Amino acid sequence: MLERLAARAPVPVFVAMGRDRAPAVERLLRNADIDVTATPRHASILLVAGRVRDSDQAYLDRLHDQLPHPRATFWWGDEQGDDVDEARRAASSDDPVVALRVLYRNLISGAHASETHRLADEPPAPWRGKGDHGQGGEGMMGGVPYGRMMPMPPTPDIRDGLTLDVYTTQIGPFMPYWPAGLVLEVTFQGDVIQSAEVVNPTYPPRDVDRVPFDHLLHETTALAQIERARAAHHLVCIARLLSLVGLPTLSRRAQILAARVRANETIAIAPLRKAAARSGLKAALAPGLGRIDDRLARELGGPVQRAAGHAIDHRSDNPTYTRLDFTPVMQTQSDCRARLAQWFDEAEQALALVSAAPDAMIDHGALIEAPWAHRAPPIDYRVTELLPGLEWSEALLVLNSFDSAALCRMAPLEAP
Amino acid sequence: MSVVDDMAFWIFALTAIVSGWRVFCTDSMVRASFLLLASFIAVGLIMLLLGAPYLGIATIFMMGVEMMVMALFMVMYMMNPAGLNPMVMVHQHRFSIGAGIAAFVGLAAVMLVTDFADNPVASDARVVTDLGKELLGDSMLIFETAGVTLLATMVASVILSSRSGRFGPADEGSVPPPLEPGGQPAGRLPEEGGGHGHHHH
Amino acid sequence: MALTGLLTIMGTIVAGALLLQWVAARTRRDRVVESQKIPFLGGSAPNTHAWQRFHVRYYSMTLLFIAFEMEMMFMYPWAVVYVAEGVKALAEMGMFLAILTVGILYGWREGIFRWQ
Amino acid sequence: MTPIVLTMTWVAFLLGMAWYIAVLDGLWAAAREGRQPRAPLANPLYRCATILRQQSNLTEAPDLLNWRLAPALYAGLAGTGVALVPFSSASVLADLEVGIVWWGAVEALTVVVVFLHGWSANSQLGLIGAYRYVAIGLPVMLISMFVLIAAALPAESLAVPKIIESQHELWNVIRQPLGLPLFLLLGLSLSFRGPFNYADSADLADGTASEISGAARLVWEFARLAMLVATAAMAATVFLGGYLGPVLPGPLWLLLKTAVVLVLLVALSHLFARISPSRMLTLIWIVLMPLAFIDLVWAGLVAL
Repeated sequence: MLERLAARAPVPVFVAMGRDRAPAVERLLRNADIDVTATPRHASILLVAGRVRDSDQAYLDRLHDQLPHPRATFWWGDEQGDDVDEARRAASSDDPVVALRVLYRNLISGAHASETHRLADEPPAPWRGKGDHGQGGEGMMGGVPYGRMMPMPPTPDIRDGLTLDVYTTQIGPFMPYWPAGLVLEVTFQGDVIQSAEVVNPTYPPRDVDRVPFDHLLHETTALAQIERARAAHHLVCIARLLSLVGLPTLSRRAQILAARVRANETIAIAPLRKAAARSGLKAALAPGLGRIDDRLARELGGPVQRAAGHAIDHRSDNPTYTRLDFTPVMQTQSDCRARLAQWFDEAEQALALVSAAPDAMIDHGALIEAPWAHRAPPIDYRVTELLPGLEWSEALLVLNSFDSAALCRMAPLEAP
Repeated sequence: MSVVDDMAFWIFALTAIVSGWRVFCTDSMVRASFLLLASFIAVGLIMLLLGAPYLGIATIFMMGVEMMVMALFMVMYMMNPAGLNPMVMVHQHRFSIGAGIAAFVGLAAVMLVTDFADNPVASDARVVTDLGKELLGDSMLIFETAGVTLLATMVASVILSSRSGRFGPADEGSVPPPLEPGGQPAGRLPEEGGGHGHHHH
Repeated sequence: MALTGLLTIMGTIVAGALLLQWVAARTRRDRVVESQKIPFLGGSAPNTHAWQRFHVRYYSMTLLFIAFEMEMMFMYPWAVVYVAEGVKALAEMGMFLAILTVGILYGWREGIFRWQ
Repeated sequence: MTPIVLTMTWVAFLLGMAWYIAVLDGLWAAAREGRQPRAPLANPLYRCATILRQQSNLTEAPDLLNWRLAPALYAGLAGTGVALVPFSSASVLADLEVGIVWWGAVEALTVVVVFLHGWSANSQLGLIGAYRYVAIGLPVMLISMFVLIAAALPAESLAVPKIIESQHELWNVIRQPLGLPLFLLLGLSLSFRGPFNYADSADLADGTASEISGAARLVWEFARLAMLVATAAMAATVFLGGYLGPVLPGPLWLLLKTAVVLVLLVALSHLFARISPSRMLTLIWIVLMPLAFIDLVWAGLVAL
């Protein structure tokens, strides 16, 4: 009875985002048959989307073990899974929803055995039998009670023992709303981040909205295609932020709009923008939150730069665009709010360009502004300088107010 | 009905005493706070049995928030707040055992010896109304004094505890005292904290 | 009696909820292995236990709150006799709200409603 | 016998209404996203079965007793809250002379159990959720105290049945128009939904619930819904006249009014963004608290 009911539920899936798969996974988020969970504790299937660095394998195994039984892993991508049976993998071009449903049903009925743990079944440090009660600790703060040390104040406290502790831990690479692949060592005091260090860099962004821009390098491309890709890219960024502030339905609406833009449908962004404004999105992004200095904005380029008030856009120099009276839109404040407004403005402008010149073509090799923080000399500014002093929810808002290319450049590939 | 009432009384009384005792046996600050809360809830329920519904439930209400805040502060100030390493929560064992027994015997004796007034309140007595009348009648002055006192409490607690303020951080320029007279300042200086203060008071 | 009602429904629901958890634990007997117990941090493992001397950033607010709450407890009996006492009670309310407003404004000015 | 019968009725009411909220949530999401709802009536049951099929999780050295007790106590508190609400003038489970004070106690103890739930897992994300919830849960309580005291003024009593009786001529929602909206915000906070989801929010990977699975999680999610139902029933009673109404029998009126209030609560929880905890704290003290003052003064002037 319970099995039969459970088998018909949306499949609870936790997504471990590897390389290259972000837009495809967003398709899953829109599907009512899939329930993308916020934590592996609520999932039955661990979906590994795309390629995972070798050095991230241990993280992936830990994540796997955190799923409650019955559990299974599903690989979605081309690079892995030669040793994996058919039931647990899908090629990157396939839609895995049906396969996930079948796997889940079999998992529930017992036809597919629940996977056993991958990491060793032993505590992080041996502790049994030590200490007064065999709990592994000594004195007030010493030892490894139950296998782990206790958090300690940052500096030895010789006075009154009232110094508050800090809590240091690595976070990532598969944290929700966290740049895929990024592992930071974060030091908290309470819920405020004191410091952060990059342990593993983010995966380089690689998404479908890049295709027309790559195309443009060697072939004449329709302006409509370029601008649609821009709108879709920005809508996906907006969707992430909407979901983070507790508006999941609006977020899915933005996702659906992005998908429809990519499918060459005509859409209007204004209703979404109005709904977002009415829901108090502005209040959720405090003025000044995530403000970056001018130098960083310039170095990152793209929409981040224009949100800082610099009207620099390669499209201004392109004859196809100048014929359409193109002028770059920009904001002035350079904070989270400004970057969000910039995404909305640019997406709306892109669609306006499409409807103004549906047939315009752009010569190949033309220098056209990409929708993200584009290629530029390496920068020495780190995401780790952005986070200290921020409360956790604010820190995530700041992270998600940048596109993934900008984040990738701020958390460089070579760990510092 | 009266048998049921008696049983309820004994159960609540036992709960109050046992959870009150357990407060001193647990290693976890959070558990200690909420065991104390459990004790107070049992006392509040006894007050309910005694026909003092407002006082009983107000006790539960107030103790709920107060123990919550106490737990926050206990965790902020105590090492090993969850008691992962066992520790002894009581000091001066012999003296406290003696004091505890003496207090218990004394209070029990008072209870047994005193000749309590024997005029039960009618079950339909409007005790809350009477309380309100009292507060706006003879006890008005007390009520008002309490109000102003509580305002003073609010202001004082903010002055003492708040780091931020209109004149900038409260610990700006402060130096921890030395461990010996005339020595160097000991411990952490506030400037080291990356702008996040600690409050010793 | 009211107490019976409260205790009956509290007891029923709590017992039902605990029973459900107990039965579920009895029927699914997979052991929780050590690697499964690691707290979720996006795949990473913590260095230490999470229980710490937690810096509560709003602690001044809680002190103001307690005093405020204490003051509120006088208002319940006041509400019952409000209509009967008329203008006297109204004046009392004015006094009461004035005190609370001063308390809030003071706290606001000192910035205690922000994360410190 | 009556307490038992009434208890069973209320438990059935809570279960039914929890299912109703889950259905409303599904329909709302589908409508906003412009797609067909997925098995709207049965989906909540499927999800319950899924959760129940999962193994119960543990963490390293959790406070296991409190971890298992917190969801149960949370649901129980919702039960005692709803017990104050009369079905009709003759049938009320807990006919407390000081009903609205007990409701305040329910709010206070809710903050305690939610904190315990986040604390017990010994995990950083849950801890942040727990502490954050206390910051918001405590001051919101004051607002509900104000609006309930305002509702008690015309009734000259703290008992919920008396408050209903005082609304024979005019419902409190008209007499004291600020009361209901403020009380609905409290409902969102007690069950941490939408703009008031400070305990189990997305940025914390579901916060205090981030480490639980299996039956404990099912109880926890049910308790959240039950608390929302309790607030809705209380709102329907204190501001919308409860069982009062023409033609239809009293209990049916209560059911209808609760269902309508729940629609409002579900809409509110989807319509507004969550602001950062420190801004919400300021908003509560600086904006919502004065509104509650105005509500009390308004009610006082009307009642004289």
